[in-house]
Amino acid sequence: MSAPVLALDNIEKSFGALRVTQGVSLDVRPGEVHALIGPNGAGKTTLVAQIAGALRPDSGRIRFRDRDVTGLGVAARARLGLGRVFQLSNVVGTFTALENVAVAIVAAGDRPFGPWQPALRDPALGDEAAAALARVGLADRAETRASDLSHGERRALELAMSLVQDPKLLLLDEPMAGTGRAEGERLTELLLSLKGRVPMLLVEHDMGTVFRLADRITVLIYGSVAVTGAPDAVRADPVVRKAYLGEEEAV
Amino acid sequence: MAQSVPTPRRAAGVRLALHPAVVGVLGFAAALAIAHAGGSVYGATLVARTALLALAAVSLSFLIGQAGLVSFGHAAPLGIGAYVVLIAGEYGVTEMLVVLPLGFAAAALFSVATGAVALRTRGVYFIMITLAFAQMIYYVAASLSAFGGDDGMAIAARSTLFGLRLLKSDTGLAMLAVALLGLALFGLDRLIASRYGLMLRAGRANEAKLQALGLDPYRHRLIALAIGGGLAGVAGVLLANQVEYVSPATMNWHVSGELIVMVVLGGTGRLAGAVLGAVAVTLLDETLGHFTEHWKLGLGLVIVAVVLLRGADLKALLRGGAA
Amino acid sequence: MTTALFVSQLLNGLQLGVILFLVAAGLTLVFGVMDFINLAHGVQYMLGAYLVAVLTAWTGSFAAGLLLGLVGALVLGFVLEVLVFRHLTRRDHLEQVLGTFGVILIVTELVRILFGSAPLAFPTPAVFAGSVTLLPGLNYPVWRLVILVVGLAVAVLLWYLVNRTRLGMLVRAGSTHPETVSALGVDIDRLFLVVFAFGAMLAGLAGAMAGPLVSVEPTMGDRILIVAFVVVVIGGIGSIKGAFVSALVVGLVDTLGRAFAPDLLKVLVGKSAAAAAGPALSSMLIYLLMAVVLSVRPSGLFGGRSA
Amino acid sequence: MPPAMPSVPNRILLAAAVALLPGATVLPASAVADPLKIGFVSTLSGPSAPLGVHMRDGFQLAVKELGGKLGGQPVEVIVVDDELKPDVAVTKVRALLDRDKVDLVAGVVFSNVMMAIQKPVLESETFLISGNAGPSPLAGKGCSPFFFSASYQNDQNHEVMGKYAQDKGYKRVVLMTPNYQAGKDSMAGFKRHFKGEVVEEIFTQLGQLDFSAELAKIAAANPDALFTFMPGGMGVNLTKQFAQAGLAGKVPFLSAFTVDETTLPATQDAAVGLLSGAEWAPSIDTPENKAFVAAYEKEYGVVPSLYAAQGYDAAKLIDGALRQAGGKVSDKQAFRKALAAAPFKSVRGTFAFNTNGFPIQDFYVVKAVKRPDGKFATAVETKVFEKAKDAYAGDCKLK
Repeated sequence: MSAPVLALDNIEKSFGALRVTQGVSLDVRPGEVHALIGPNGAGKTTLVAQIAGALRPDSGRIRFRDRDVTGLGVAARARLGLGRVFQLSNVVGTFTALENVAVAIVAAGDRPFGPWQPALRDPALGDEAAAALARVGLADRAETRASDLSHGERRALELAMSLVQDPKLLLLDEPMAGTGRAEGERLTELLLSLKGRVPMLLVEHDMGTVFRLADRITVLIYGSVAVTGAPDAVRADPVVRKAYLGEEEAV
Repeated sequence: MAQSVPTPRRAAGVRLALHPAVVGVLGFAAALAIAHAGGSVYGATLVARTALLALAAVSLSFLIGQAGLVSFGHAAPLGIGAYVVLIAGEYGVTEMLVVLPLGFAAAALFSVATGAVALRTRGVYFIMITLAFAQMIYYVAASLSAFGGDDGMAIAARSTLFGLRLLKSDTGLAMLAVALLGLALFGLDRLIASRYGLMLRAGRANEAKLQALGLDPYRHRLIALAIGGGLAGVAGVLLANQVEYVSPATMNWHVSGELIVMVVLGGTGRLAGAVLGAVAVTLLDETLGHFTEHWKLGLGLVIVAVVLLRGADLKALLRGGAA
Repeated sequence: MTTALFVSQLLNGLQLGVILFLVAAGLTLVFGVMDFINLAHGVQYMLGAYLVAVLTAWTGSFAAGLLLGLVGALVLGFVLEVLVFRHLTRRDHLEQVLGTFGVILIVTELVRILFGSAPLAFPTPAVFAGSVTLLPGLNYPVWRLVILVVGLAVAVLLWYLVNRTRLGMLVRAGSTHPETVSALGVDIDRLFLVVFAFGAMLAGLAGAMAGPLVSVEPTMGDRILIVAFVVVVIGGIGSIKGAFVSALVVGLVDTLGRAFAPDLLKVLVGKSAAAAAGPALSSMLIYLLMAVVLSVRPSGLFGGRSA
Repeated sequence: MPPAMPSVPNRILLAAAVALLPGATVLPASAVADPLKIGFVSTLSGPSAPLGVHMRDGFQLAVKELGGKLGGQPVEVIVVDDELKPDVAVTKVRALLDRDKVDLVAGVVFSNVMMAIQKPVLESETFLISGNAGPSPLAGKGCSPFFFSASYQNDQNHEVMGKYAQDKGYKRVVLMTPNYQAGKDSMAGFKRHFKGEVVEEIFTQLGQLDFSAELAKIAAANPDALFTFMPGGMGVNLTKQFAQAGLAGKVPFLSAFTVDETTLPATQDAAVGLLSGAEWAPSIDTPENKAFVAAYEKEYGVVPSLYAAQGYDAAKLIDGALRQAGGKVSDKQAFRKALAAAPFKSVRGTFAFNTNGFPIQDFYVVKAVKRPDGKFATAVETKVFEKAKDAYAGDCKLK
């Protein structure tokens, strides 16, 4: 088996006396979907921030594509191929869907200072952006302002923005949050279509989606890893059942 | 602004004719022509002054509205441009074709040097650190006793253009100012729509996302500061020529504040808004100032009214009225 | 002799610092709680000085004038908040800057129409006139000591209010987690009204304290406003502690800079160069300080949130 | 052309005169009936506004007393606020010259504004009558036949205090001025006649609020006297803090443009006894001055300052010159000759023009006093210079 795309090694992070991340180690292998679950307050958001580069761990190392990226910032990690879909949809609201995708293409290294001409009138850029929108089913929404898109559409747009960057890993932070049933279903289909091509680290509350998509699941409780394993093994794990799934079912 | 590909394109001619740069230039040119026909020298003075203030406001609007960099120190590059005219003049350099690029370069250099530090901060902190740098250069200028110190100094003569004294009359100066304003509007508009502009605007609207997409807009912003500061320097070169006097008062924070007022009054979304703001403020000064010593009361009332009305949800008001 | 000079300069710096603190405290609270930039805060400082000056002359007693003046400043704070500021709180920072700039123009001009441009008389209250001997060779004006005491008392009071009361807890929470405060079911508009009016009163108190020292005229708030912003930003927006520390630092740096920088320069670079550069340097010292602080700590000394 | 008689309705006479001129028909008819226009430039906003208000009020008082006419001519005074910003002033003055077509420009409190506007005004060969500012270039090399000062040359009031300190036998003096050109000129002016030791030259920030650091330094230096130049609000700040620091009565306070009737209403008792150099004071005992002071107090409710007196004199000077020149300024040679003769009774008493257009006049040390009616004013302490000329007239090539 080839080396993992992403590997966390013994990550520690504290805010004052509160240890929010305690010795977390996990990895994402090429082609797999690795889900990260855990009850509220388990420290998922903090961990995602550390993986993305927005927060720096107190100790431990993060390797991405065989490079130690522990000291790199968000932009540098993104340039290495870490694509991110935010928990709260994060697109440029005042831009059209097409412009958003164009931003992603240019940011990924398509001559960010570009020639002296309107960016979107450059067919090379415009056509690529339009194609990316078509791939996520937003072809007819290209001219709509992102703030006017529905929740699910914005997620799809965000995904399109990640995909044009040819990501080596997708960091999906609760993609299903706030989407309706039909939209969620469409999004899951979309992710399933990507499965095997792009490795993903999926942080998600919706257990249905997690068990449909994930190859492996890591359960985070109180900032540390309770268990990592295949979906069936995790489902059967008594610790998880008690601490997490039980609670989830109760809700 | 950036119109996207699949929209049906308007005929290039129509688009060009409706371009704010063209409209602006034509508007100023018409004003100038009317003033000229009416034999009003002061009309030309007013057009020159309004156009150069509009240029300064447009350069600030580019920073605020497009790059998201609210500079409270824009009087500094403006004043630097003015001082370039004075200092170059003292060394015998009075050719506009030399002074103008020099003014641009000096102001851009200042903006980049201070911007490199200022860009470490965000929001209100950025506003205040730009003010701090502007205050410092203000005190530096006030201590240049060879150039009039706090009082400032008259420039030896207005700049020449192509070695000719084309700018001696305010009409000539006004034409140059209007032409430069048009060029700036046109050039900045192109820039905003370019890939660079796209990144700049994305960084203003959502920096976190841009970072996550792999682009740190620091360099883009630094370049924006150079361009915005440089254009303010050009406006300063024109200002020194219009007034024929250069003093540190140009760099006072009041001037920075007035430029912000022009930009915000006209709306930050479009560069042309800054032109409207500059025209509005100059005209208010011109008309109210003639009626009453307390004209600033009127200006204040207009400003507060504009801000409050713009904030009111007009649709809701109309609905409420209909119900 | 030199010690006396140094001690008196220290006191001068601290006294300037507490005046700045009184102005900056309201500014930073309003900034912090509502994310609201109020350029018109300097106007409230000016109004405080005018109210107390006029009411002191009218009642013939400084104590009565001060009390009534502070109530007046509070009321004016309420009025301005209801008329203008409350409509600006959820707006873009730039709209706030523009709107409050308009308020400066209006209020300044109204004061000029009512009282004229000429400075108003604001004599030192007779009880506090003159100076006392603190050390051999060190006579110090009583009024400046009064300012020092009042400023420190207000600082203690504010510390208590912010750290030990429910209102203070809300203010603190509001400055870092505004959504939490609304979630607690607190009427954030009313909280803002209270904080705003209180800040206006503190600015008014600062104006009244400064009145016997400076020229009481319509534009007196302009200059203090910029310095107060410097204080707020160095201290970190929303932090009372930051405002206090940075006000004292700015007061000391400004005063000691003016007192000793020219002499220090003379030693370092020679007399003629010092004569040229000294005054310019001491004028820009606080701005230099701000630039250095912000380049090292982009959110000020005690700033948690970059606004 | 017949000289305009004050008793004859001028408009008709002027209309007749103009109609007789060749080419007069091309003039718009309205220009004939237009009153004489005077652009009055003053600082009316910001912390220095009180100076400008006094100067303007003095000028307008004179116009009012003369029935809205100067030299028998109906006048329109267009007052503009220069905001103490040279670029604003230039633009507004261009408007006065080009749009309003003023016949004369008068006023100007501050020298930087004067230096900025003198160029467009004088280049258009329009007469400029200073109501206050008297920068040295205009008195010396840059003098102009179209410039006249109804005030003083900037250095002179400082020279007065230098001479006074010298006469008093002061040995050690501290000088303190704001850090700008006028401040440096002030020190130079003081030192022109003072030969003792200058212990320290303190430069403060322009618009400084707090003088505690400087006052502590002065107290420590313990000089024979302090000389200072703190115009406007700075003067109020300094005077109040000087008294509080307990220095009043210990260190003689010699000043220029610091203690005057624009600041005394604010400083009141704190200023009493402080000295200042001036060419005028309300106490000068001439009939013209008594009438002026009384009328000014009646009209505006405050004691006039030297700025008010200069404004008043400027109007009287224009009035007198217009009378001599036949009610018009268009014959520039004649009007210049009339102005140079200073055909008016100054509230200062003696007043004549030097070749450079600056006055030859007496200078006094004045002292702030509380008058019996409770108002504060300055009063002549001693005369220092008699019929003094400024130091730059020699550089002026005008005859």
